[in-house]
Amino acid sequence: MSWALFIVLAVFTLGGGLAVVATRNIVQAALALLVSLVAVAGIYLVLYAEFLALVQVLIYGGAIVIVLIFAIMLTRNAEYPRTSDNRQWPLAALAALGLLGVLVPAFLINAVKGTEPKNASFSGIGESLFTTWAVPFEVASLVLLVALIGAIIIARSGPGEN
Amino acid sequence: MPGLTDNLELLTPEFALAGLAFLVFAADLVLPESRKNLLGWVSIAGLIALIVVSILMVWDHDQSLYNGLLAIDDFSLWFKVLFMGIGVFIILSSMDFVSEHLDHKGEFYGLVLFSILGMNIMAQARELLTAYIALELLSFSLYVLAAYSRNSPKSNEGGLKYIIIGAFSSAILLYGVSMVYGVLGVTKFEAIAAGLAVASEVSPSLWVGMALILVGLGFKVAAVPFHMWAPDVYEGAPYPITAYLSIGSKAAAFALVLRLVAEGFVPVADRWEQWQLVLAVLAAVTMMVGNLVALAQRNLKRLLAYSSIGHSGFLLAGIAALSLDSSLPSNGVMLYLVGYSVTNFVVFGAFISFFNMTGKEMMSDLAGLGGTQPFLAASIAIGMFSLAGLPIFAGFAIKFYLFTAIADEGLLWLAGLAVFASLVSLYYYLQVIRQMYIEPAEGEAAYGHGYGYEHVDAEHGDGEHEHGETDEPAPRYGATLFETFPALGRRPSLTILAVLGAGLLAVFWIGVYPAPLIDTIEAASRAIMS
Amino acid sequence: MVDLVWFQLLSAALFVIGLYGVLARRSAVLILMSIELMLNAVNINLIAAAAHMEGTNPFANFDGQLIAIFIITVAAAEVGLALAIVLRMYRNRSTVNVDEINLMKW
Amino acid sequence: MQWAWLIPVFSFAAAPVIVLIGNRLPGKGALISIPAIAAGFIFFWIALFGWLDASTATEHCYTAIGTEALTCNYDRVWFNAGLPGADGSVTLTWGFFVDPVTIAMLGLVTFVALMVQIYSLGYMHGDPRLNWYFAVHALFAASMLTIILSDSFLLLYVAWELVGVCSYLLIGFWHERPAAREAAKKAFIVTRIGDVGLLVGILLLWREVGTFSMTDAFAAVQAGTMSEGVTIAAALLLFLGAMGKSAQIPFHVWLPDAMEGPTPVSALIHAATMVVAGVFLVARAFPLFEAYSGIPLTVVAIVGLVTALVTATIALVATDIKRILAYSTVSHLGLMMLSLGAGGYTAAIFHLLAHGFAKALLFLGSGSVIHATEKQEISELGGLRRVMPITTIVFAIGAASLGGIPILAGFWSKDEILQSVSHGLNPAFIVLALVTALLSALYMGRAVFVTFFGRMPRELEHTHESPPVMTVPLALLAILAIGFGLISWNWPGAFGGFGTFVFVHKPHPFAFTWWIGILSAVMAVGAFVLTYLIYERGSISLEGTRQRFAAILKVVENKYYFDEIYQWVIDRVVLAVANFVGFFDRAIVNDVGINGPADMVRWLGITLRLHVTGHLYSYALAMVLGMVGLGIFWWLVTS
Amino acid sequence: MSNFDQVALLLLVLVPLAGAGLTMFMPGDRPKDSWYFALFVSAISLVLSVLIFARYDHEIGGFQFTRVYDWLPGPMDISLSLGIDGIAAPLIVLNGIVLMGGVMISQNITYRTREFFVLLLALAAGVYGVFVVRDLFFLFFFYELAVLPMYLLIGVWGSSSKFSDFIRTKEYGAMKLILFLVAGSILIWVGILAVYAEASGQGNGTFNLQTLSDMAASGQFDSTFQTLVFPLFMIGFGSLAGLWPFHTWSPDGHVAAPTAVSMLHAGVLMKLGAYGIIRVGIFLLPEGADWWMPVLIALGTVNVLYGAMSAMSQQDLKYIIGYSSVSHMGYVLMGIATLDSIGMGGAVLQMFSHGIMTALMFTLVGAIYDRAHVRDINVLNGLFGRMGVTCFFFAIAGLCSLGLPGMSGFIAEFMVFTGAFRTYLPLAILAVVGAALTAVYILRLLARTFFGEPDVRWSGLSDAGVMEKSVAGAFVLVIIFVGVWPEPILRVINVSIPTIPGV
Repeated sequence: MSWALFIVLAVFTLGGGLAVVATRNIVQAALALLVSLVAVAGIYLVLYAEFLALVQVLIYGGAIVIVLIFAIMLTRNAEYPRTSDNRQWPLAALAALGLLGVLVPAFLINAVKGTEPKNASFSGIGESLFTTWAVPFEVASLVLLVALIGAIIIARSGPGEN
Repeated sequence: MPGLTDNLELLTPEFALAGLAFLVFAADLVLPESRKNLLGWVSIAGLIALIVVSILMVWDHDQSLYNGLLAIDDFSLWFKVLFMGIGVFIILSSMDFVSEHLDHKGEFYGLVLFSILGMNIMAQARELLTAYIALELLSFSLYVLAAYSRNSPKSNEGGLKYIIIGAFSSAILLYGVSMVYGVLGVTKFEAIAAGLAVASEVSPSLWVGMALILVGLGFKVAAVPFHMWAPDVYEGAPYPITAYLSIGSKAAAFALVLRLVAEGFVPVADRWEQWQLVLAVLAAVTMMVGNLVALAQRNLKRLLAYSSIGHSGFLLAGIAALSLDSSLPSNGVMLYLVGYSVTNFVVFGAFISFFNMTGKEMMSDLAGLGGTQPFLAASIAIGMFSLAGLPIFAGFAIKFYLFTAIADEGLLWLAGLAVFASLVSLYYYLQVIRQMYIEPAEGEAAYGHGYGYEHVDAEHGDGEHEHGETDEPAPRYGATLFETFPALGRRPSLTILAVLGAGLLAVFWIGVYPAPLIDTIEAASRAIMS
Repeated sequence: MVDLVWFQLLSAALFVIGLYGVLARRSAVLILMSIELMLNAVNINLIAAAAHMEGTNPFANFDGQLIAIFIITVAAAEVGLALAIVLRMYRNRSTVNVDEINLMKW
Repeated sequence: MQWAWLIPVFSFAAAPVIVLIGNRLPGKGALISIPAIAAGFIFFWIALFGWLDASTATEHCYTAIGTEALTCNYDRVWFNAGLPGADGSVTLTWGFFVDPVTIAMLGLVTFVALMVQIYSLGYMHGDPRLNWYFAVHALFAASMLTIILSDSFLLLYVAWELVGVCSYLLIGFWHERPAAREAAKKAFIVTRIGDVGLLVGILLLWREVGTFSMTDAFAAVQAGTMSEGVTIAAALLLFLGAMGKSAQIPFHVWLPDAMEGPTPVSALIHAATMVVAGVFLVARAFPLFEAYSGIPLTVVAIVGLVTALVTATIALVATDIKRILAYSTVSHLGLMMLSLGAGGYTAAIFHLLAHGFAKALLFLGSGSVIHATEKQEISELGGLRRVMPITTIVFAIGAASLGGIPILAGFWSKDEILQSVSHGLNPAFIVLALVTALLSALYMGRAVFVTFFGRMPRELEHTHESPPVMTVPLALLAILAIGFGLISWNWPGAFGGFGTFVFVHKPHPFAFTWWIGILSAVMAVGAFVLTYLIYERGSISLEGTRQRFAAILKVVENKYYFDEIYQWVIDRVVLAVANFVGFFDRAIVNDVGINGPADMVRWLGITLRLHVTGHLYSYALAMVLGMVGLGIFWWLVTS
Repeated sequence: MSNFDQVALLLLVLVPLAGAGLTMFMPGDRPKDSWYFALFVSAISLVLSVLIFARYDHEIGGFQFTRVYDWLPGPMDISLSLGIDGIAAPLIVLNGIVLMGGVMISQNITYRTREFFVLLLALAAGVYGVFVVRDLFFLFFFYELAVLPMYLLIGVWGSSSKFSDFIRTKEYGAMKLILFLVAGSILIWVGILAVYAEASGQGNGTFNLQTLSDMAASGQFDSTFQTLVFPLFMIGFGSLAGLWPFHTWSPDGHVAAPTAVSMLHAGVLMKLGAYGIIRVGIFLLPEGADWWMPVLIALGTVNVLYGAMSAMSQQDLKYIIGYSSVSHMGYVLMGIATLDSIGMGGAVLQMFSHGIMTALMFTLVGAIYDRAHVRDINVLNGLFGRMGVTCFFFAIAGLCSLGLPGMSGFIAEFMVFTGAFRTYLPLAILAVVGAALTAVYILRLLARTFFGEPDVRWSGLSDAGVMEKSVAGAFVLVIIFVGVWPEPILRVINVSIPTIPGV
């Protein structure tokens, strides 16, 4: 059962991804991204990481993709919705395949086999988030703050701009 | 079960720093445009106070909080002091610039403070994710600051390139982390070391993962071939931020690398033996490319960018030489960071002041500065000599120490290459000095009438006798520049003078008698080379 | 049951796809999307590993998921900031095509 | 006698004083240099008598190894090369001999120098750089005396170089004249070539012996501790130096040009004293030359003979009075060498002295002529006997003495040489030697008759005799030129003849070989008569002979093209090489070897910088490539 | 040990250094003041150096005035350890004399006078430092310190020249000089690092020359290591000593440099190289030295002949002297390479003698150039009539350089020959020939430039000023004194020669 599920999700994930990097229409690309992200959330579920799946859908599917689409709207100009790849895309493909050629064997050799996925309790996550991982948590909040301030400073139209 | 509040007092400096930043942001809202410099002074005062506080509080501690996510030890203390000191200098040297060239003055200082907080935590982090988040805090501030002068296309471009390549590299770094985690199940440095020690038949994804982590950090320290963003971002960023990039973020990244390698890799002696080579090669390529390409630069910011790439190469060589049985390499790296930073304070301080006066940043614009601004010119010259590694300046002492450490570790070839690279660097540093003091050759036209051969009579073409006749003090270029920019007549502002004065003192002090400094460094590196 | 390695391969593939996008696309926005793909690959990897972790270390299990949470957070922030810069870029240069953005080179 | 070292010291002291304050003194320094050399002359007598009543019993005195002559030797430390006492270190000394040769030479040098300096008062009168002139004169005298006295090869070399410089300075005294300038340079460089040989020889000896002392060297030769090869090599190298100084072929070219210097200088340096230093050196190092069946001696003899013959022929056709004398000097130096080569040690020294006086006389005489007429070309001179009687007489005496007219000093000395040649070498030598003698009589006669007899050109009508300050020295020298030969005789009871004073191995009394004596006397007289008939009476015309031997004459008149050959070598070889090296240094070593790599590095930088394209995605691409590479690398090293 | 001896060497280094520092605060608008001050400083340092030389006890020998100041303890073990032996003693006097002369004749520097003397004094301090320290780090430190100011000294106060077929700008000269010397010092640096690594491999890493040379003496450095590392020092220091083919920086540097700088450059700086070969190369790597000496002496001979030949082909006074320096440094290298007690002594004496002689020559060339503004020997002529004293002194310098007895040059070269004759006969003979070649170009120079009927163009020339005269006079006195009675210097040198390993 989970094999089938896994394959379906994987197909959607990768298909979405490929669409993002292949399509010539940027809006479609955004939608493809959404598909792929949701599929990834599914993968999390297969791995019993329900909380993560939730976060994934909310933040990615909710926030990020929306922001991206807004950005697309705001920066719409002559070439949109049609976009294209740059001059070096064949090289890029080669490099990407090369990396794949390194990663795949790296994962395959002495791979760990036959382990059951175990699920992690919400409470456990929450607890360690506020004990062991307190510092990263606090810092992450600062990161968000900085991003916020920065975004305002940079994007806000200053004096003398329409 | 360690709680959120255990030993919380040990983090006082960090909380205080965050508080300081918030204070600045808050005060920014109420202060009028004209008084924003006050914020700068506030942050400086706060930083100095924090330096004192943290020295008093956590001197000679050796603890590790939150299951070893954070280290409160002399190493982190040493770097924290260094970072906050850097912060003081950066803010000092940027005050004029900010009030003249930037809007959103208040946030500027706040962001700088946040970035310093990020650096502090990077120096303390003993776990990959913590390190990563701290790194992102630093990076985000820098992304914003790099794009800070909003209406300059260059600044935008720099910012864009920086953030996209930055995000890309952090994705790579994280993938590396995930691969390591996938094999070892841990992300703490010591735990990694322990895991490596026992791991025999493991998936090679572990090695690849480490390589990817190295890539992520290599981007941060601008190691070749992950360096290409540096020149553009340096050139695009506002001048003080350029300085900050080449001093602060580099130092922070190396603090992280030092701890990671020293606690995570070095203890596994037999593995480390093998990996040294990788780092050594990376270092060799970096120092050569950085210095060679710098030869061809005409824009001062780009020049310094490439030169800082070259220096990263030297530092990486020091990293590659780390070993259990001697603390020389880690001392060398830290000493080098200090010497490099103070030298750059001087150089950038002078350049920023020059920019404030003329708004120019090409090497050729410096021509004749020796006549119009003797002190600035002298500072730049000293800085250049120091960067080139010539004696009685910091550059010589630190290079000698670091290279000795490298050679002592058996990497003589790398040390030799480093020495050669610093010869190459000498050429372009001298080009700057030449621009300021020596009038560029005018070619044929400049040659006067002679007999057997013609003898050059360009103005002060010949120190022997010409000057008796031409009593025009400043070289011609200086003169024209002088007419165009009357600001050149003014004395550099007090803040700049403070930076230069302190920097020069430090440069000479480290160059002549670094022993006390090295004692503190010794203590710091003992903390990580346990 | 699906072995860890398959998830890892999946993540590798996704990572490489995103990476290709970064290298090959012209629009800065698309490049950001591709980076998001890469980050997702990271997360898949982490969570899969966390789920399949042998119980050597009591916290090992969750760490992966926690890390993933942080990554998602930071990714969100990153996109926001990056898009701000892109917008500023567009306002000044009225383009977001990275191959027209080379004022500074060499 | 232990004060003999003062003889040079007087003049050494005089030189700097004259340079510094000479100009402010009445005599422009002459008042210092002349007394100095005079004091030297006095001390010469002291040394002589001191030596006469010395014996092997007296301290510092012993019978010299090699020459078997009574020698007194004093020295003190100069400096230590290497830590004293440590092995391989050398202690260098100032030291001097007093032995017959030294004494004889001392006499010659001090006396002639004295005469010449007095004469210079008149000749150089009113020259702006007079103090410089006298200073260098003093320095020269001092150095020359040091050569004579020195007991170590090193000290000899030191003085040897100093006289060379003095000669350089004095030849170039009138440096405004390009000719003088070039002559000075030529003299110095040509002699310098010889000096290289000398120095190498000296160091070679040192390498064998371990000290620079001549005595030790001779002792080593005698004891046979020095290998044959080294001995011969050293001797020949020393002889190279001697050839340079004594202007033996092929180094003779500098001496005639040296006549560009003031005439008194020619008299003192290039006739009487310095040029004989070579002969003196060979005599001094005689034990070296004669060791191992004296192969070097043969070389000496041949070189001497060739020189004598060749230059005599040139002298016969030369037209400048001073050059005639110069060539004759060279030819006589050749004779001295010849006699040394023949083992005629005594004869050589004896002729050296006789020739010294006579030639000094002749030069000073010619100087008096030049001073009066300011002409040197004998074709422009003539009939001077009417206006300059004294000069005429003394010049004639000198010429006769040198030409070998009996009773005069030159006759006896030349006779001794011929004897030793006939004893020591095979017949060919004696024949050629006689020819040389004949030739010298011929050119001397020519010089005398053309210059002082015959009809006088009109512009010379109102020339006057030179002042006494010039003529008195001439007279004194003339007396010696006449009477000096007498000391070669055996004066029963008083003096055993020169041969018992200066000798090698064993003293030998005065001897006279009748056939040689008569033959040479006849030849000399005949030669003078012949020249009288040609140039005074004109009763014999040379045109026929000129026509017949035109080709040969041309060669001879061009001095056998020696100068041309040298010029060619210098221009085409030395300078060419030098210029090539200069070019090589700038073009190859510097521009290619040094600038090349530097430019390459810069070029590398300029090309490498192109990899930063400014395009974001290519930065990313580079990162990926680096990432892949690093991943593989890391994976591979981890095994 | 009196108190003076305790601090003598420290003072010797600090006086010029502090002088340089203080000169910075001289009023920039009153050049003369800076000059007076520099004069004062250099006078003090001269007195100090002479005092130290006089107080050096040649009966005892060895290192004297020793003093150690800790600088960096621990694994690095760097200490500022001072002390001079008989080899260094004459050289500090040389530096004192040349510096004094250089400052005296620099009174006509009016452009940025203050900075000029700051750099000049810094340079001198570096040179003193190299001679008096006994620690590799500080030796290198001062070595670089001595090289560094040359760039600005030449670049700012130098002069460019255009010759018939090529151009030498001062920028080129300066840049080439410094890059060259620093390139040389790279090799030295690597060598130093190698030695340190080797020593710390033996369990005591240190930069102390004494310790290291003791280790070398006790054979703790294996011979292959020595053989591999010695060339680094030989070429590195050699290139500063003008070792062929690494010599071209020197003549070009001279042509570009102002007079005082040329004096220090040829007079003192080039000696650092030779000194370094002895002090570092031979003391630390005796076996390597032994292995490489044939090469060094061959190169030295090439220096002698090649330098003389190129000097013969030059037209520019400074080029001629520059190449003659190359040629004369050849004798120094030969003397060192003989590893012979006399030859080595000769080498050291030649350093001293050549230093004075070449400084004298540059003084006079400077005097001529200041007045005629030309240095081409085909253009200058008959100067004797106009500048009698100058030419007289120049003639003496020339005679000294062609090895005329009675002058310092003769004694030194003679000792070198002696040493070489004992060890490398054929090369020694070539060297003697080289001495003869010297005569050729020197006499050519004298004849072309000074003798002959003066051109009307030179009628206006005045003779050297009182400063130049007195400097030149002093130099001449030294030359002749040493030539006539070398013992006072030689006995100091001799006492330390046997301590050189291999001699």
